[in-house]
Amino acid sequence: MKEVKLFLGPQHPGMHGNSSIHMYVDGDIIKRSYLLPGMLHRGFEKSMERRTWMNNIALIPRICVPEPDPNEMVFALNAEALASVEVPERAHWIRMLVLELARLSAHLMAFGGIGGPTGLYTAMYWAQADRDSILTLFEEITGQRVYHMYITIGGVRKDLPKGIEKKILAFVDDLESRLPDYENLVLNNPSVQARTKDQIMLPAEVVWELGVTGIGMRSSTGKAYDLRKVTPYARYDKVEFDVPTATYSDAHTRLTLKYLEMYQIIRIIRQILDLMPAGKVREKALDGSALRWQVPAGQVYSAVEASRGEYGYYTVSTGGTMPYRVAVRGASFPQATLGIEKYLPGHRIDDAALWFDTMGICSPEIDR
Amino acid sequence: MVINQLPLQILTGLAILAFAFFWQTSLSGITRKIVARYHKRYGPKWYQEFRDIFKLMSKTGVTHGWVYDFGVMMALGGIMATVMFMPLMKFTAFPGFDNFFIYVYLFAVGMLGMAMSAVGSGNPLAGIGVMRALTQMVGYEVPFMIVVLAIINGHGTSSLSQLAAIQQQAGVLSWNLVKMPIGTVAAFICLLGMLGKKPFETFIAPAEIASGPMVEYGGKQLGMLMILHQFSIFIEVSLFMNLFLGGAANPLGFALKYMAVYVLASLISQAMGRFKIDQVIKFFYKIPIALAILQAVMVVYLGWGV
Amino acid sequence: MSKINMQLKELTENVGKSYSVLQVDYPTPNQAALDFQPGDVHAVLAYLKGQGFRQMSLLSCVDWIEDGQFQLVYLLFNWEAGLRLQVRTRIDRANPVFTTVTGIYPGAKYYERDVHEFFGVEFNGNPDSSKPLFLENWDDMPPMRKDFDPQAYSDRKYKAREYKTDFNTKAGEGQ
Amino acid sequence: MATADKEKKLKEGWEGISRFFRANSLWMLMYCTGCCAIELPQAMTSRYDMERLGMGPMATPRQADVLLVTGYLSVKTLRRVIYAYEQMSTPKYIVAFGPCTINGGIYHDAATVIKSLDQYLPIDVYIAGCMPKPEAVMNGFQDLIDMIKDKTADGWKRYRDNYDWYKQNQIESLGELRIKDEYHE
Repeated sequence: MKEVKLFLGPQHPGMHGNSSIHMYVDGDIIKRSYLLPGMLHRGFEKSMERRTWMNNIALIPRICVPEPDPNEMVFALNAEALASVEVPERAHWIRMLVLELARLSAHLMAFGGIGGPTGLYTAMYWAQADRDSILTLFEEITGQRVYHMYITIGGVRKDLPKGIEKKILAFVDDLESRLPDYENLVLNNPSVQARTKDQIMLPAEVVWELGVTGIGMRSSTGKAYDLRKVTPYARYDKVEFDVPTATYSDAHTRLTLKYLEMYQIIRIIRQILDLMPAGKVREKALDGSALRWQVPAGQVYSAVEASRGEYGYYTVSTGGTMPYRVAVRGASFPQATLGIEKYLPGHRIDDAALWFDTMGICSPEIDR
Repeated sequence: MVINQLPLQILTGLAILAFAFFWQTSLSGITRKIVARYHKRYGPKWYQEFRDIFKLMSKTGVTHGWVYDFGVMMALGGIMATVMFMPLMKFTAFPGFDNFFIYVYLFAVGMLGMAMSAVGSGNPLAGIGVMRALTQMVGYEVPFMIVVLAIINGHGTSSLSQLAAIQQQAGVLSWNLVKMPIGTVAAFICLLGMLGKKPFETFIAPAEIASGPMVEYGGKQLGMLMILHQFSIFIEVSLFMNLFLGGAANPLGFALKYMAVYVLASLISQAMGRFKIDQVIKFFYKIPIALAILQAVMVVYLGWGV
Repeated sequence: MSKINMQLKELTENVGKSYSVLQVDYPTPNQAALDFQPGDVHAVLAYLKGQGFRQMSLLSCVDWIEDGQFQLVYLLFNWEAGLRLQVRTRIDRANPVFTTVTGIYPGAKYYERDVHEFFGVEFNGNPDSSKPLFLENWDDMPPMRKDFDPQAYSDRKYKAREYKTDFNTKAGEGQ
Repeated sequence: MATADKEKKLKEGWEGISRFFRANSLWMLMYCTGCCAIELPQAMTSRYDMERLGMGPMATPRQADVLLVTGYLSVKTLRRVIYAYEQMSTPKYIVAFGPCTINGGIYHDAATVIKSLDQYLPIDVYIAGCMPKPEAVMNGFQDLIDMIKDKTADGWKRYRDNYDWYKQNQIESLGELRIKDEYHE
C-alpha cells in the first residue's frame, strides 16, 4: 500500500503548542515520522546576548510557557555562581515555594491535558480550574499570573505578601482533598486505561540512548533520578520528600507518577511554609546600578528539575554587562527530536498525540 | 391516528420533520448546558445550537467538487426522508411504512451520502474518518441487529408503532427494558456507538484526525451537516425509545424518555475517554455481542420476556 | 574552593593521567570544566561514558570571534554521583569542521544539527546535520555567530509599523 | 424603483439577521502561535467560561470563524497562519494577542520574528498585555462581538480589496509563499 503523509500540527487539536510532526502512515501504522520544530523559534539565545543581565530576567520566562520559573532560577543560579553571591536564607525558601507551585501548575496542566488526546475533556476542565487558583496565588505573590520575573540574581524580587501562607495552605488542602477525584476520573477510568496501559512504552535503554530526563527517566529506570535529590539546589536538602519511581514505563505509569508527584509537591509546600525563616530576601549581587552589573568571567552550567526533566542554562560571561553566550537545554529536547524520529514509528495514528503528551513535550523550550 | 390522503400524509411528515429539528436542536443546547455543569461551568444559552446552524448557513461555503456537494445533499435528503417515516407519539406519516427495516435502509442512504461527500473533499484525514465510521458501524450493527431481531421474533411484528403499542399494554412492566434488560444494555451500548459518543468517538477524534469526515467542511455545507447530525440523533434515539421504552403515547412521556436517553448518553460520554478503532471493534465483538446473543437465546428458545 | 567534591577531583586527576588536559576549572563544587585538544575529545567522551557519565545533557557552541575559534562544549552528567563535566575544545572558526559523537552519545544527533544550523559547524559522520531544522528559507549567515546582527536583519526583512515621533532623544540618551 | 428598494431592504434585513447569529456564535481556530495561548484555557474553563458567549474551539480552519493569533509570529508560523486564514470561509475575523503582533514586542530585535502582523493580514481586534489576562481576552471578544454587530469588523473585506498589497508584503518578508517542507527529513 502507498504511504500517505499526514501532519500532526502545527494547527491540529491534538498538538499542544506550535510544532509539527510529519507522519508517513501505511494504513493506521506510522512508518516514518519527523518533528518539524522552529515555529516558535525566536532566537532567544541571540536576544539574551543583546540584553544586560538584569534585563534578561524579563525576557527568559518566555522560553517555556507552561512553567516559566525554572528559567529564572537557572539564570540566577548561573549568575550567582559566576559572581560568588550568597543568597539570603529566606530567598532560598521563597524560590523553592515558587518553583514548587509552578511545578504543581505544570503537573495539573499535563495531567488534565491527557484529556485532549484521550478525549476525556472533563479532566481538562477540572484541572484548568484548579490551575487557575495557582495562577491567582502567583498573581498575589509576584504580581503576574504566568510570567513572574520574580527570581532575580541575588534572591527574589520582593518578600511574600502578608497572609499568603494561609491562602496557599487553604488551596493545597482543598486540592489534596480532591486529588482522589482525579484518580477516579483519569487513572481508574477503564477507557483511559485501555488507551494507556501497555501502550507507548519507554524502556530504560531508550532513556539512556536519548538522554530523556524527568518523569520519563524515573518511570523506567526505577531510581530516584531527580535533580532535587541528586544535586540539591536551593534548600531541597532540608525538606523531606519521596521521588516516585517505577520500572515499567507505559503511558499509564508516567501519568501515575505525575499524579503521585502532586502529593509530594503538596508535602514540600507544607514544609516550606513551616520551616521558612524570616529575614532579607535579596542580596545586592554586585556593585553599582543593576542595569550596569558586570558579572565576572566564567563558563558555568546549572540545571534544575522542571516538571518535564532537567532544565539548564549554559552561561558564558566575559565580564561584560551582557552575557557572552547562553545556551538553553530544553528538558524535552531529546524525546521530541530524536525520540519522534526513532521511536514514534510503529505506533498507530491514534497514539501520536498521546505519545507527544505523555512524553512531556513542550515545544517552546525546543525551539527557543 | 391514521391519515389516508397522500398530501395530508406528506404534510404530517413535514410536521414531524420540523418538530424533530426544533426538539433535538433545543435538546442539544440544553445538553450542552448540562455537560457544562459537569465541567464546572455555566455553558451556553439553550438555543446556542440554532445560532450555530443559522450562522453557518449565512456563511459562504467552499466547494471541493461535485461529489462533495452532491454527497451532502444526498445525505441530508436521505436522513430527512428517514425522519418523515418515524412514528412520533401517536402520529405516523405513512402508516404501514414504519417497518424497522425501512429505517435501516433509508438511514444507509444518508450515511453513504455523507461518506461520499467526505471522501470527495480529498483530505486524507476525511478518508480515514470515513473508514473508521464504517468500521465502527460494522461493530455496532451486528449486536444491535441481533437484539432487534430477537424483539421482532418475540413480538411477531417489525412495525415500530405496533411494537410500541404492544409495550404500552401494561404500563412500565411491558416495556422491553423490563422484559429484556440484557438486550437493552447491549442495545444502549450500540446506541452510544451510533451517536458517536465517547468511548466510541473514534471517527470524530479531534486530537487524532482533526474531526475526521468533517475536516474540510465549512460554511453552508457544515451547516447542512449539523442539521443532518441533529436529525440522525433524532432517528437513533427515537428508534431506541420505540424499541425498548415503549414508544411514547403522550408529549410528556416522549419528552421525558427522550431526554433521559440522550442526556444519559451525553453524560456517559463526558466521563469516558475514547477507544482506538481496533479496541472499539474488539469491544463490540466481545461484550455487547455476548449480551445480545444471550438475550436472543432467552427470547427465541426459552420464550422469556415475550 | 575547599568544598569541591572529592570524587570529582579524583576523576579529573584520573582523566589528566591518560589524556592531556589543557586546563581544569571548577565553576561550582560538583562541576568541572576540562579543556582538550580537538583530537582527544572522542576518546575522552568514550572514557567518561564508561565512568558513569551516561547522559549528555547538552552540546553547545561558543563563538570566540576575537580568537577566531569556536568552542564546542559537551555537558555530561553522572546521575549516580551527581557530578557534572564540561568537556570543551576549540576548533578553527574559519574552517569549522568536527567529527560527530553520535557513535558515543546517540542523543547528540539533533544537538549537532542545532549547532550546525546556528553556528555553521560541520559534523562529519552525521549526514543529517547539514539539513535545516529550525529555520526556513534562511538567507544569511548562521544566526548565532557573533558578527550577525539580528536587529539589522529584522529591520531589513520585516516591515515595521510607522509611528509619529512626539519626542526625540538627545544623543546618548535612552541607550 | 420600488422593487429595487424593497430588495435592498430585504437584503439589509437578512444581513442584519446574519450578523446577529454571527456575533453570537464565534468558532475559534486556536492556532496557538505563541505564549498568549496559555491563558486561553483559563478563559475557556470554569472561571470565565467563554462558551457563554457562544464561542468554542474548532478543529480545522474551514470550520472556524475567528483566527486567534496568540502572540509573536516567527516567519515559519506566519506562512502557516496565512494558509490557515485563506482556508477559512468568509466572513472571518482575526484577533491578535499581545504586543508582539503590534510591533514585535519583546522580540523586536529577533531575526526570525516579524514585527507587525497587520502588514500581512487584516486584524479586527488587538488584545493588549503580555500576556493578556483572561479578563482582557474576554473583553476583547466582547469587543469583537460588538464590532460584528455594528459592521466594523470588516477585515476579510479589506483583505479581499487590498489582496495585492498584502500578497506583496507577504512575499517580501517570506520569499516564496508555498514551501515544500520536507527539507528537514
